[in-house]
Amino acid sequence: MLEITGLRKVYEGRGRVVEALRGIDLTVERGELVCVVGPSGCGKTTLLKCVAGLLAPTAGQVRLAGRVVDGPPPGMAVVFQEYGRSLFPWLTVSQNVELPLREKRVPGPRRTALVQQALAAVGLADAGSAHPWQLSGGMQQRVAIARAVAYEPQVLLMDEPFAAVDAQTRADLEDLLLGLWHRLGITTMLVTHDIDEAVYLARRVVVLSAAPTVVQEDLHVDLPHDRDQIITRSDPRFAELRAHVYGHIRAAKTDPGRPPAGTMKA
Amino acid sequence: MLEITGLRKVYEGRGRVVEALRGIDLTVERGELVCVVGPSGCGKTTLLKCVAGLLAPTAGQVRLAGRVVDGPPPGMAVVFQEYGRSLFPWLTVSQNVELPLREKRVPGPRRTALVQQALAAVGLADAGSAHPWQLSGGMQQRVAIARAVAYEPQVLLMDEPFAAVDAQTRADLEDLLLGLWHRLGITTMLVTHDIDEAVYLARRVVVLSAAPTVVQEDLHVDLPHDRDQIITRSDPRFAELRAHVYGHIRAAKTDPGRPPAGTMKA
Amino acid sequence: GDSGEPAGKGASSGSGGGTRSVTIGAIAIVDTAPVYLAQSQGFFKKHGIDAKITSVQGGAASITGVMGGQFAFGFANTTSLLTAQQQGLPLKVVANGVASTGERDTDYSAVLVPEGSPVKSAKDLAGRTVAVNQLKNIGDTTVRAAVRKDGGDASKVEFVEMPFPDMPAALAKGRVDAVWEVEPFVTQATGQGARAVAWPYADAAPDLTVAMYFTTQPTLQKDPELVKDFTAAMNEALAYADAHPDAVREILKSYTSIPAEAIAKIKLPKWPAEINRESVQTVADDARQDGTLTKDADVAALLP
Amino acid sequence: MTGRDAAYGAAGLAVLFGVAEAVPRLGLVSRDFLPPASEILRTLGHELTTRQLWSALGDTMSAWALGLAIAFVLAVALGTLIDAVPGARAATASTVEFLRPIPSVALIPLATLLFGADLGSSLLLIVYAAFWQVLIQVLYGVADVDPVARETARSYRLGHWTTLRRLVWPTALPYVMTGLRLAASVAFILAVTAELVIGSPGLGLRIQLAQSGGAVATVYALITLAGIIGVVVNLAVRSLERRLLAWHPSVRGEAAA
Amino acid sequence: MSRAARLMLGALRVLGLPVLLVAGWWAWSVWRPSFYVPSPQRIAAVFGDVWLTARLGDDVLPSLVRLLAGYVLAALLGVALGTAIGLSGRLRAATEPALEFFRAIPPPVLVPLIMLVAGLDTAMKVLVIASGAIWPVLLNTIEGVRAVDEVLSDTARVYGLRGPARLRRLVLPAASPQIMAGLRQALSIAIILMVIAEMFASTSGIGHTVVLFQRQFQIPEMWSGIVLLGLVGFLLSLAFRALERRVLHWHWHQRETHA
Ligand SMILES: Nc1ncnc2c1ncn2[C@@H]1O[C@H](COP(=O)(O)OP(=O)(O)OP(=O)(O)O)[C@@H](O)[C@H]1O
Ligand SMILES: Nc1ncnc2c1ncn2[C@@H]1O[C@H](COP(=O)(O)OP(=O)(O)OP(=O)(O)O)[C@@H](O)[C@H]1O
Ligand SMILES: [Mg+2]
Ligand SMILES: [Mg+2]
Repeated sequence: MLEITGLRKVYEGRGRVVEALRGIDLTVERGELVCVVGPSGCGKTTLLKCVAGLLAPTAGQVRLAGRVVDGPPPGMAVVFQEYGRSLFPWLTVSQNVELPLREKRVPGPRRTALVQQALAAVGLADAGSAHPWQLSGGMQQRVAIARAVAYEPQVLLMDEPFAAVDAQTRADLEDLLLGLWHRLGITTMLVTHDIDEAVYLARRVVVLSAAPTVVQEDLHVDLPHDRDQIITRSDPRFAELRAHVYGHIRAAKTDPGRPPAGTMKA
Repeated sequence: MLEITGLRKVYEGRGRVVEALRGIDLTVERGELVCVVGPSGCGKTTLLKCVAGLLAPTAGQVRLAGRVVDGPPPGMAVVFQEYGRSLFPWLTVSQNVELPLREKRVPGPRRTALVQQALAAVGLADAGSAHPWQLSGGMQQRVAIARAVAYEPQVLLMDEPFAAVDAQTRADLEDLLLGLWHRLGITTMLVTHDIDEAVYLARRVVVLSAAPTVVQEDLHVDLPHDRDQIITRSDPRFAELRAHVYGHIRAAKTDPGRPPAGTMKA
Repeated sequence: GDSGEPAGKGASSGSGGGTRSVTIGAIAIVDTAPVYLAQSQGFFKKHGIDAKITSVQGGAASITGVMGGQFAFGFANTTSLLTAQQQGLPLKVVANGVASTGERDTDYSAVLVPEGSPVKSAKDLAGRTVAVNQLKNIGDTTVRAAVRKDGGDASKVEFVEMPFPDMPAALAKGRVDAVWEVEPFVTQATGQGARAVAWPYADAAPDLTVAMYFTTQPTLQKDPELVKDFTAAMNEALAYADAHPDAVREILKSYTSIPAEAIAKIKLPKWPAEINRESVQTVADDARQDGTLTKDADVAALLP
Repeated sequence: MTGRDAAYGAAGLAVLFGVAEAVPRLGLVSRDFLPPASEILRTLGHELTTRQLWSALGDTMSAWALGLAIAFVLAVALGTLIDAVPGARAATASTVEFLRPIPSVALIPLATLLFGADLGSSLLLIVYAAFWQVLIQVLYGVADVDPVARETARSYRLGHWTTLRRLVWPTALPYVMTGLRLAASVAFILAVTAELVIGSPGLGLRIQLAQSGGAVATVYALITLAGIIGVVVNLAVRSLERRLLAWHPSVRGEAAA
Repeated sequence: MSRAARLMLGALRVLGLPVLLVAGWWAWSVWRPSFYVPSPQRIAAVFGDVWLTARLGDDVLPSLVRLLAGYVLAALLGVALGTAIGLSGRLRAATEPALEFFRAIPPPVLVPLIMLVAGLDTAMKVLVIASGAIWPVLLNTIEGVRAVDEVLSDTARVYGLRGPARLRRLVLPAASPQIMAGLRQALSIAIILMVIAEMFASTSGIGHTVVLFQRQFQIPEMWSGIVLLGLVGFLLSLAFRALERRVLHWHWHQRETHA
C-alpha cells in the first residue's frame, strides 16, 4: 500500500541547513497500523508530511497504492501536531468537523450524523457550537481527531494526536482509534512519544534514530490481535516489547545508528 | 506563599457561558512543588492563568506572598501549554531565551552564559541561531522551558511542559526541573496529564474534578525526597500512589465531586 | 493629433421639429451670466436650441469636453483658447463671452494689496509675489502688461498659483504681497481692508475681450446652422445682459453661491456682442512676449 | 459599539468642536476665513433644509456607492487571482507598482474626454483610486494564511473554491476590512473631488460653487457634512466588522481580559 | 536552470506585462489616433527633453524632497498614534469618530485650511502629503496592534515586558506585517498628494508641471509627467521591498517554507 524508498529531506534556509531525514525505507501494508517513535526533532513530523504529500522530498520517493505521492492523495486524513493552528478559528467546532465532509460531497443528513457521532466519540457532544479558541488545549486536539474520524479516511496520519489529553481520555481515544481501525481497515501511521501507547496500539513499531535519521528498528508487535487497556498492558510480553523500544530510543538519542547494548530479540 | 481562596472563573462570550472553575481553595508553601492533574477541559490552564495574574477571577482571590495577585508578579516564569505560540517568531532561539533576561537587567556576559547553559540543558545547544518556526514541536517546547529555566524565577508555573517530547527527553527534563528546584527552591506549580510524572515530581498532587470544577483530592506524596527515574518509579509506594491518583481522575471524569469507590488512604 | 468627435453627445438633432439638444460647458461665475440668461429668457429656444448648461471647473475642462464631443459649445478665456489653438486643437470662436469695462476703478478684476502695503501702483509689483488663479494664463499675462504700461520691470514679478477663493485669506495673512482677483472677491477683499493698485484687464488693452464661446471646426463644418443659431441666441443674450444689470444680479442667485448681499454690491463686467479683435491680438502678443505662447498666434483663424 | 464607546466618541467630537469654536473666537484665525464651529453648524442646519443639498448628496452618494462596489469587487477578484495563479504575483508586481501612484487627478483630462461631466467621469476616478487601496490589502491578507491551516486544507483536499472561501478569505478578512475602510473614504474623497474639479453634479460641485461665490461658512458646512458622512460610514463598516470578525483576536479580545 | 536562463525568466517576469500593456497602448493609438491619447513613441520622445533637463533640479528634486519629508512624517505619526490607539480601547473609542471625520475630508478642500496655518511653502506641501498618507499607516497599525496573539502577549506580560520594551519587542514586531501593508499603501498616496499639493499655490514640482502641461494642452508632455510619477512610484516601491525583506523576513519565511 505505502512504500517509502530512500526518502531524504534537507531543509535549507538562511544559513541553517538541516538534514531532517537521511534515508528512510519503509513499507506499510494496506490496513496496517504502524506507530513511529523517535527522539524529539529526529524527523517524525517531516516523515509524516512527506507521506502526506505536503512536503517534497529532497531525494527518494513515497508511493501510495503504486502511485508516486506528489500531493495529498484522496481519502487521506491528517491530525497535525500543531492541532491548535490546524483548526479554523472562524468556524465553530461542528463546522470545522463538517468542512471536509462537505468537500467530499457527503449528503446533508449523513453529514450531520457523522459530525455528531464523531464529536460524541471524543467527548465533545455539547461543544459543537463553540469556537476553537473557546476550548482548552485537549479539547482542541480532540476536535482535530473528530474531524479525521468523521472523514472516514482510507489512510490516516496522526502526529502525536493524544499528547494534550489526560490519561483516562487518552485511553478512551486509543480505543476509539482501534475500534475505527477494526471497523474500516484504515491504513494508519501514528507518531507518538508514548512508548506504551505505541506498543499498545501498533501492529508494528518503527523506531527512528536521531539525526542523521534512518530507521533504527522495525519491530513487529506480536501481541494478541484484540487489545484491551488492562489485559494487554499487563501482558508480560507487553513489558518486554516496551523495554525493547525504550532501549532503542535511548540508544538513538545517545549514539545514533547503532543498536543499543543488550538488544532483545523481538 | 501562594494562597488560592474560593477561586471561581466563568467565561462569558457569545451565548456560551462556561463555568471553568467553581470554587478552588489551595495553598502552596514557599519552595513547594505541586502537580495539578485533572480531566481534559476541567480548568487547569484557567487555574494557572489566574495564579499567574493573567486572568481576572470571577470570584475569590489569589494571594502571593501575602499580596493579592492582579497582574503577573515579578520573578515569575510561565511555560504555556501553547508553547508554539508563546515564542516570538521574529527572534532567534537564543534571543527568545535572552529577552526576559534583558528585561530583568541581567548583565551581558552573565546573560550569554545563562542562555547557553539553559539551551544546553534542554539539548538545544546548537539550535541557538535558528528561528522557532524552523524547529520541531518538541524542540519549540524545549525552548520555552529553557527560557523559563534561564530566568531563574522564584515562582514557576508550567502547563504540560513535557507533552511534546519523547520519553527519554522527558525523563531528562524532569530531572532538570528537579535539579533546578533543589538548587533554587523555586515554588513550582506544574500541570500534567501524565500521572506517573505527577507522582514522580511532586511533593503534592492536586486532583481537580471535572466541571463544575473543585479540588477533588489533595494528595501528599510521601516518597523519599531524592527522586531517581529508576529507583523511585520501581518503589511499590509509587505504584500505589499512581493507582490512587488514576482512580480519582477516572472518578472525576465520570462522577464529579465524589471520591472514587475503593479510595485508598494515602 | 486629431479633431475629436464632432458633435458627439454634445449636440443631437431633435425629431423633425427643428429643436436640437445641446450641452454647453461653462464655468459658473459672474462672467457666464448671459448663457444662463439665454436659457431662462428663452433666447435659445427661440433659435431652436434646447440647451443644457453643465458647470465645469475651468477653461481647460470645457475645451477638453468640447474636444471629446461631450459639449457642443464651451466657454474659455482668451489665453486658454490661444494656447489650445497653438497646440493644434481645431477650435473656433462662435460668440463673444465677456469683456472688461475698460475703466480702472469700475472694472471687475483688480490687483489688491493689504492695508499699509508699500505698493502704490502696478510698477511697484516688480520684485513682489503676486497670486493668480492659474499660471501662464490670462492673469499673469495681463498683470505683466499692466506693470509694463506703468513703467515697471514685468520680468521681476513673481507669480504663485492659488484659487481665487483662497486669496483674501492669503493676502490678509501676508503669505503673498498682492493678489489678482475677480468678483465677488474684489468686493469681499476690499471690504476687509485690501486696496486695489492695478486693473490688469483695463490696463492691458482697451475694452479687453476676456473670454469667448467656442466650438470645434468639425462641428462648424458639419452643422453650420446650429452654430449660426447659437451665435444668434448668444448675441441676443449678451445684449440683454448688458442692458439689464438687475436681471443679471437676479440670475446670479440661481447658479452661483454668492451671498445675496455681495451680489447686490459687486461690479459687473461688460457683455458686448462684438469681439474686440485688437485686444485679442494684444493679449496674444503679450503672451508671446512672456513665453506663455511659443509661437505667433493665428488670431484670425481662431476668431470667426 | 457599547454605550460607553459611544460616549467616548462623542466626547472626542466635542473636544474637536470646542477647538474649532475657540480658534476663530480667540482670533487665532480670522472669522472671515474660518468661522466658529457653531456658525458652521448653523449654516449646515440651514443647508440641510434645502432640496438642492439632498439631491446633491444623493448624486454624490450614489457615485460613491457604485464606484466603491466596482473597485472592491474588482480588487478582491484580482487580488485572489494573483495569489492563486503561480507566478502571477511576480509578473504583475512591476505594473501594479507603476500604476498605483498615478494620481486620479492626472486622469481628469482623460475622464473629461471620455465622459464629460457625467457620472462616468466620477466613476472612472473613484474606481481607479479605490481599487489600489483594496488590492494591496488583499495581496497582503491572502499571503498571511497560517501554514498549518493551509496544510490542513491541502491534506483534506479542500477544492480551490472551498480553500478560497473557507481559509484564504477569512484570513485576509481583517486586512480587507481595513482596505474597505480606506477605500470607502478614498472613494468618497474622489467623488467629491471629481465633482469639485470636473463639475459633475453633487456635493463637490456645491462646495466649488460656494468657494467661487465666497460663501465661506457654506464651504465649511459642506466640508463638515463630508466629515459627518465619513463618521457614519465608519460606524457601518465597524458594525459589519464586528459581525464578520467575531472570531478574530482583535474583536474577541475585547470581551475577555 | 542555467544562470542566463534564470536571468531571462526574471526579466520576463518584471517586464512581460508592462511590455504587453505598452504594445496594447501603441496599437490603440495607431488604430484610433486622438489628441489626448498620444502614442508611446511620442511620449518617450518628449520625456527626455521635458524631464532630464533643467526641470530635474527645478521640479523633480524639490518634489521628491517634499514627498519623502511628508511620507516620513506620516509614517512616524501614523505608527506612533496607531500604536497608542490600538493599545487602548478607551483612546480608540474617544478618537475614532474625530479621526474618521478628518479622514473623510477631501485633501483638495483641506488645502486652503492648511494654507491658512502653514503658508504656501514647503511646509504646507509636506503637511498636505502627510495629512493624506497617514491614514493607511494609522488604520493598519491600529488593527495590527489589536490583533497581537494572546499567548504571545501573555508571555510578554509574564516576563515583565512593559512600556517601551513591550512596544519594541512585542507590539511593533507582531503588528509589523500589517504596518508594512499600510506603509506600502501610504507610499503611493503620498505621491498622489504631492501632485495635489503642488496644484495649489505652487511654482515648481512635478505635480505643478503636469497640471500646467494639462492646461497648456501639451498632452504628450503631460503624459510623460504621468509616466514619471509612475516611475517614481515604482522605484520607491523597489526600495520599500528591500526594506520589507529585512524587516519581515521571519514572516515571509515562516509562510514560505511550509507552503
Ligand atoms: N477563552 C475562553 N473562552 C471561553 N471559554 C474558555 C476559554 N478558555 C477556556 N474556556 C473553557 O474553560 C474550560 C476550562 O478550560 P481550560 O483550558 O482551563 O482546561 P484545561 O484543564 O487546561 O484542559 P486541557 O487539559 O485540555 O488543557 C473549558 O470548558 C473551556 O472550553
Ligand atoms: N520548516 C523548517 N525549516 C527548517 N528546519 C526545519 C523545519 N521543520 C523542521 N525542521 C528541522 O527538521 C528536523 C526534524 O523536525 P521534525 O519536526 O520532523 O521533528 P520531529 O521528529 O517531529 O520532532 P518532535 O518530536 O519534536 O515533534 C529538526 O531538526 C527541525 O529543526
Ligand atoms: Mg513533530
Ligand atoms: Mg490546558
